[in-house]
Amino acid sequence: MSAPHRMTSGANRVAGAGRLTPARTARFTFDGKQLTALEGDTLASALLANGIHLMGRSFKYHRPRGVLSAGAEEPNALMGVSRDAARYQPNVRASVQEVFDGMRANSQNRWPSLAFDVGAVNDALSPFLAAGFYYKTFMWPRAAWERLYEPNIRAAAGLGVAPTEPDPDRYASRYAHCDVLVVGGGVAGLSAALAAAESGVSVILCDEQAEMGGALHHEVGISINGEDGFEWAQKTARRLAFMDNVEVLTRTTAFGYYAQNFVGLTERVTDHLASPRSDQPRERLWQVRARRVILATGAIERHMVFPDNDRPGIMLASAARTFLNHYGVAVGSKVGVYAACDSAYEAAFDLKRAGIEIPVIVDTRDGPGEGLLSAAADLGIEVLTRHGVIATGGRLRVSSIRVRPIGSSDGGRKIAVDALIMSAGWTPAIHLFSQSRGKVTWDAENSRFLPGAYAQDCLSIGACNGTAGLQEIVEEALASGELMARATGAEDVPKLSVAVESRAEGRSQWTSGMAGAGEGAGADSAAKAFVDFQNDVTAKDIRLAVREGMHSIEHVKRFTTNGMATDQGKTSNMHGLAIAAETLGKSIPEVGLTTFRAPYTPVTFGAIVGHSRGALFDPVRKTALHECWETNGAIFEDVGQWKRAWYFPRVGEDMHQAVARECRTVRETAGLFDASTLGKIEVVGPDAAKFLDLMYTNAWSSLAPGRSKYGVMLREDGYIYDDGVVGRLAEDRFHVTTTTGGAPRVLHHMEDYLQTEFPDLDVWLTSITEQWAVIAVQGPKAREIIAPFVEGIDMSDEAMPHMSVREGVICGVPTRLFRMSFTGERGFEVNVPADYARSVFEALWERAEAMGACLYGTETMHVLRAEKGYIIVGQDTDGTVTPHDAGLSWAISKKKPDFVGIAGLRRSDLVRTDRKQLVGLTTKDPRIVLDEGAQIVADPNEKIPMTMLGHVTSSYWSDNCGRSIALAVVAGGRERIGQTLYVPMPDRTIEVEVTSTVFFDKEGGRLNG
Amino acid sequence: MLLIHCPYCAEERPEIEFRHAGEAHIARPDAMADLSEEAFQGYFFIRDNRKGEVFERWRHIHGCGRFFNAVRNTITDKFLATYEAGKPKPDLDALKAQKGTSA
Amino acid sequence: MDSPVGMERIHPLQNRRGASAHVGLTPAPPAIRIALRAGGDALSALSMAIGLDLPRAPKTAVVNGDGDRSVLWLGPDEWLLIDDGENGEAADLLARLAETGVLHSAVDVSHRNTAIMVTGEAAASVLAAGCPQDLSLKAFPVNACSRTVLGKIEVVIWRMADDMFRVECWRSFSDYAFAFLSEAAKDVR
Amino acid sequence: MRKYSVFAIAREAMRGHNGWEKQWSSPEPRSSYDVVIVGAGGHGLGTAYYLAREHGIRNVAVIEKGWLGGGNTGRNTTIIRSNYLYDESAGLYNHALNLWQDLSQELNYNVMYSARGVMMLQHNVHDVQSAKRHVHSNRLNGVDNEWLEPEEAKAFCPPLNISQSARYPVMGAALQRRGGVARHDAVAWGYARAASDMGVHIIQNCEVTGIRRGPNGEVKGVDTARGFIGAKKVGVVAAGHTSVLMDMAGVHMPLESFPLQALVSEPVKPIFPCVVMSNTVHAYISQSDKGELVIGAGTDQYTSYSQTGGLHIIQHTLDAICEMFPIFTRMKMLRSWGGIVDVTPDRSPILAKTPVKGLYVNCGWGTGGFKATPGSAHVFAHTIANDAPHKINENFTLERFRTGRLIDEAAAAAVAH
Repeated sequence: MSAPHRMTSGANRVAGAGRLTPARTARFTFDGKQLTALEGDTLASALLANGIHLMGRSFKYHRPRGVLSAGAEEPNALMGVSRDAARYQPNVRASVQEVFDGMRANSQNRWPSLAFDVGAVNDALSPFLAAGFYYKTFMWPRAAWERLYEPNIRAAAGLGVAPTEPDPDRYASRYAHCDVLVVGGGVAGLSAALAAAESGVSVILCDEQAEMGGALHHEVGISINGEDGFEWAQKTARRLAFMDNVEVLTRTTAFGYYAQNFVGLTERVTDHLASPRSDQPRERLWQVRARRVILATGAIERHMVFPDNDRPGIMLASAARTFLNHYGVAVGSKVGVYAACDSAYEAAFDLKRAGIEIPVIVDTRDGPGEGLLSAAADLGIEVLTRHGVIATGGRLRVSSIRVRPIGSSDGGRKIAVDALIMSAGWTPAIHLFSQSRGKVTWDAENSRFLPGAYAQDCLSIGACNGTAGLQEIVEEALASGELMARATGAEDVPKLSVAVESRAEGRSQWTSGMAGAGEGAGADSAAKAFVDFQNDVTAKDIRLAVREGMHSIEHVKRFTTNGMATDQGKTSNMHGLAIAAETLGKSIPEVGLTTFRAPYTPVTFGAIVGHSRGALFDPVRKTALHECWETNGAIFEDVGQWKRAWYFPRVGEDMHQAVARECRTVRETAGLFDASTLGKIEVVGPDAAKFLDLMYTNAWSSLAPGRSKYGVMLREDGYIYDDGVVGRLAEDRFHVTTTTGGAPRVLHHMEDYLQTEFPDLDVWLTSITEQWAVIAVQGPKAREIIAPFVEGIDMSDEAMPHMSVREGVICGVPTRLFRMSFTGERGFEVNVPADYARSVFEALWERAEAMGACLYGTETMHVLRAEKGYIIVGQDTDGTVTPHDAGLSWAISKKKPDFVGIAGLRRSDLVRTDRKQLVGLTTKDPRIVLDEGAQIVADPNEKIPMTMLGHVTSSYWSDNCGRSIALAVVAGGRERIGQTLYVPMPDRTIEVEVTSTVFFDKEGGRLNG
Repeated sequence: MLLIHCPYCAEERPEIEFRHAGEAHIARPDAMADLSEEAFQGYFFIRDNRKGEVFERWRHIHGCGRFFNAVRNTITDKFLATYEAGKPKPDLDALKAQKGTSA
Repeated sequence: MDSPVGMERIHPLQNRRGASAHVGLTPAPPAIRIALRAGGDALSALSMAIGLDLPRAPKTAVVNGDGDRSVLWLGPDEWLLIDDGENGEAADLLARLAETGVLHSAVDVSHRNTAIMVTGEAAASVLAAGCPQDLSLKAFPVNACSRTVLGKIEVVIWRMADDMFRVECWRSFSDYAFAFLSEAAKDVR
Repeated sequence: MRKYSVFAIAREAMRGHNGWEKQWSSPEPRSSYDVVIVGAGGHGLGTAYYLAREHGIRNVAVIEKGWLGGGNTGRNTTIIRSNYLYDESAGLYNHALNLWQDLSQELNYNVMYSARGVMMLQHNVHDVQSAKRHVHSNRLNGVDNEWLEPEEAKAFCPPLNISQSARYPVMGAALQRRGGVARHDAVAWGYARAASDMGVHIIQNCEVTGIRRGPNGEVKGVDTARGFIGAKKVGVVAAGHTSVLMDMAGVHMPLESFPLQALVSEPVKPIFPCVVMSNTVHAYISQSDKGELVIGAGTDQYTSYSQTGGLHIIQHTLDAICEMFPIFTRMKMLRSWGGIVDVTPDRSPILAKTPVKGLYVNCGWGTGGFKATPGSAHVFAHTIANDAPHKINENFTLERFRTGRLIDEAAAAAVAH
């Protein structure tokens, strides 16, 4: 940190003004230039202190721009701000960003430099670039749009540059609940929060600025309970922060008001710090559910719309006042004032008192409020009432204004200035109220929209509610705090009183003003009078839109882009609306108000994403055996959220070779496979079989305990929904398995029927997917491998035939042992409690490996089951396949009066004989492995579009068959067995023969072999 | 995120604990096997999709696991009532009147 | 709890520890867990069998006098029984429940779930990073319990003391749960 | 109608743009029309345009509750593609894509159709199988769609994260080069201007409150906020509000209306050259000519007409965007909004006659109607003019929900096994 020297923080600091500490400085750069700020400065105040007004270029015409505001509504002074290369943030509002030591700021949307920008040629071309011009041209020649016009438009558009490095910062997230949420920490918000908090209810108070105080940042001369207003605000904030029932959040913007008082806040935690702690998140998202909300969001000052109103040095009066009274910075030495509202006078008076020359106050009105003219006279300020500013001079900073009486046509009088401050009045910040779906009303007297009918449990208070006068605001705020506290259950609500005195009391600051174009920017004017600064929308653009038939304000907005810049029209919307209304000859409410949508100010994606990045983006589910597979060299595949062992390459093997070896080994000896991810549901109760009869096409009541069966589950519309083996453990207890991906939805589906369609059945469902880890042991030696470890189960073919289930003990731990096979080999599925899985696996594998068995993954499982024609739901079927299509008609019980899907299955389209049916395909050349998803045709010479009969659903090299094999769905497929069909590929056409779906061990002898 | 009163948990809970489950009070026909195509279409596909108060099903899937019914206004998204599955449709006019006075 | 001879019970979060100045994250020891389902008629008999009154009020857990067995209300006909396993195995409990002869479903889910103890003054606010329920003492007092959401997974949260929560989740989600809570624990203000 | 051209702009630039005409007129409604279209979105205005232009039916009114183009036309993320699986869908969307290519010239209105390519990412083995099924089917249907390996995908879209350590690594992508985006407002405005020029009446701020039927059940006209308007034929093209309108004619629809959200970032210089979609992680993104990243979020789970949705839906979407494009966490959401999408049970549209004589319906586009605008409008005009469907839309009937002959693209994509 540099040595404290007053002048280093800028030549335009005003001695004795502002609230920053001169000794505490911070160094930063702007476009490479080293500058010094005071701690607490915003980028804007620091630049102004250093005499820099030129801060940016506009979007379309690249006009030079200075800072307009001292707050979140800033349209002009947008910069790229970085801490380091990876922590670069484009489009930062200089009026909001606090300076920290080491900060680098750069101007945007200019080349080669801010002062000399080639893009400014657009300004000269602006007559050709009127609103919506691009809809009318760039159409010839057709190809030029994509090759020439669009790339150039795109390159010219945009503001800052997107970050190009991954973001090293963290973002945090927090759900919060409170009785009362108060948005805005000005006098109103603080008073309301205090009143609510003192009654003991839980309160969250948030404000977007670094310190509470709201308008007290610029308003001076206010005393609250006998002390300086801003001091009172800080003390009150501290008092609230000490209370256990209150959370006080600064630098926290309420950006979205959602259903049922759900409000999103973003807290900027480190963007103002020179060296954040490593554990600090950059931002924190608060998702607040409040029983009541108090909106104290204040009002936003509007600029005046007049010719060339956009030169650097022209800014809102309240901004100039903030820069002076809070930051101690003079925005000029000779500051003109242009007003349609009384509050500009107070700004002028403050500046004048600080020793800044005020050459003139130009007021469009016949006169300002009571006392202001005499106060101006006392300070020696000339006031021109019923006058307008009709031109400004200066290139990179305003140097003069030209004023003339309203309605006159003379050239007016030129007055030299180095800054111009303006106020057209105040727009209540009803954004959040409107987001809450409240209905706004039109206050014709003051040309403003105010909160009308509420749609949620909230209240607007203070300036955002149109309330004028500090004492009135305070009373309203206290009353609202009390009301909301009572509404949320507080009984003992103390009466608070806050006494306010204002130097400007009695002067109506928040009312009056004008919306729309001013003198010199009327309908006949060709001047550029900016309505939306950032998007370069002028008064005449709005009129042009109306002339072209854009009569809805939404059309005007979209045609001109008014209000669609990064400030979302905070300063421009009312002007745009007023000009459109005037042009249409309608009243403002007849033309309508554009909808306010979240966010109030832009929110980083990071803040919204919060913790859900990297490893926390989506849970990775691993089976209890995962480390065993990892140790043995598995390559994994993603199946839903699960990681499943895909194949186990040995040194030098590629996937193909590994799978071929695994496939051979399983059929020759045996293999171990992790089947843990299959869903499992324990179905318990006297009506369990009856329930399963309804849920599956098969009949379960006749299944004996100890036996199992393959089941097919349909949706009501008759299509296959899931499948799996179901074992009956006891009369009243079934162990149901589902597909891996189907586990959650099958349970949901079953619960749905159980709870709402068949609630009289006595049966309960419990997910046991993760209770049991499943080691499948498949192959001729399967029984030999596991038998020595098993206690209490007779595993002979006679005692335990194919499709049996037994409960017993393996390796000393409980097991549910299934004899079943998805390979066509003798097989077992060993279910063990998951925490024991690794130990059991290690015991089994030690023996199996010695016997020549292998580990195999999902790929080998796929090949082996395809060799047997066993389907995989989701691969060989999709949501359009019936059991008949899939060759599973045998699984549909003919005797049952009802099951889910029985009606859907009988509809006319589902019983067509030419539906796509599952068949086998063999390529004429056995070496060719078909592409899964490849389409099948009868006539390979047909012109495009070709008639496609179906597609290949599964296709593999089968080492066991010594050839490629495939499953496919083919229209009328079963009738076509033996026919030759064709698979047209980009480079060739492959001849295939339609076959049965079973390629290996057609008799099925190996199941018991 | 909506706030939904679960009639079984007797509490309002955040929407992400729940799963919407479509229109309520569509009874599964008794004689499913004999259902005509038209009747099946009506049962399975045709939906009220009303603008205004709808009867709908929710499941407190990440809570108590129960299915229940709700009356919600699809213009405001406000709930007028929630009630246990299997209970009859509440009287809409009475509900609206009751909400009207308490709001 | 004893393991069968030679068989190591390997907890999914074995050896995981996480802590910050304000919060501790510790995997809970292995336990017996029974998913218990029953209608109102069966409750007294089942309560008798397990020596604990099955809570009928939503969001409520009860603990026995020794503190080694507890039952959590999860739904109107659903409870989660957690036993520290010092006095027997899951099978014993299942058998005792079966002996009642009343209509119910009891399923061993001891290995399906695992748990993380979240302790310390910031425990509730760490959970609030991902749990949308109100976890204030007023809304979620000691022995309140609820199935709910934590980040992107389902959990059961049980407040065992002012500053102590037990977070139960399915074993394959426990990596996520632990990582999430560790990340959230960094953000204690 | 005065032709738009660079010369017209130059002329107007010289005289302060005072010579531009209204793009469309706002006439008083007549007492009756040959055809009344309910809903002035792109599909409805386009239908009127093609009725006038291709079928000589110019005594047409398009009646709109709000402002034209203010529904889903003006609220979507403007993605255009036609690489659908089934013959029916591929036929319909490719018909649209062919019309998109010349639409600016045909309408003399720059709709900024930009064939910058739509890339659909695939993240697991199952995805890859499904995508390749599309690629093969599209090829035999004459629809361009090609398979890209991860490195090729990265080359096509440099910000893409193809790290194999990503939670869901990119295993490849299906790319339709002719896919892209267009300027949504311009589509509505261009059709409105061209239709208005041929005599079509566009009547805004006029809510339809009833559909009247004659003694034989045939349609007679519509009751509106501005009185009864007679019509020989009525076409309902009202997206999310279709159920409500069809109810007025006693036709109950297989539709549900859900809120669908989208968002844009602050504008930045060009960084994102194409459209990227991922069904596995649920996200789609492109960059507008203005520089905003345009991001589609999902639908809320419940039906609603509120045009708003929950923050958690947007969170879910941005989670996925930042996973695929980690450089975007510092980008800022500038604006989010919601629309109402009407969804059929098979996620395919209904473009058909109805059981009521003279009443036609065009609905059920779900989240993907914008891309179909010209094709949908073109065949719907044909259906109304001839009281019979065009070959392209003959299967997009209401009857399919009775017979079971669905066009279920979503089901065909299946789910992970």
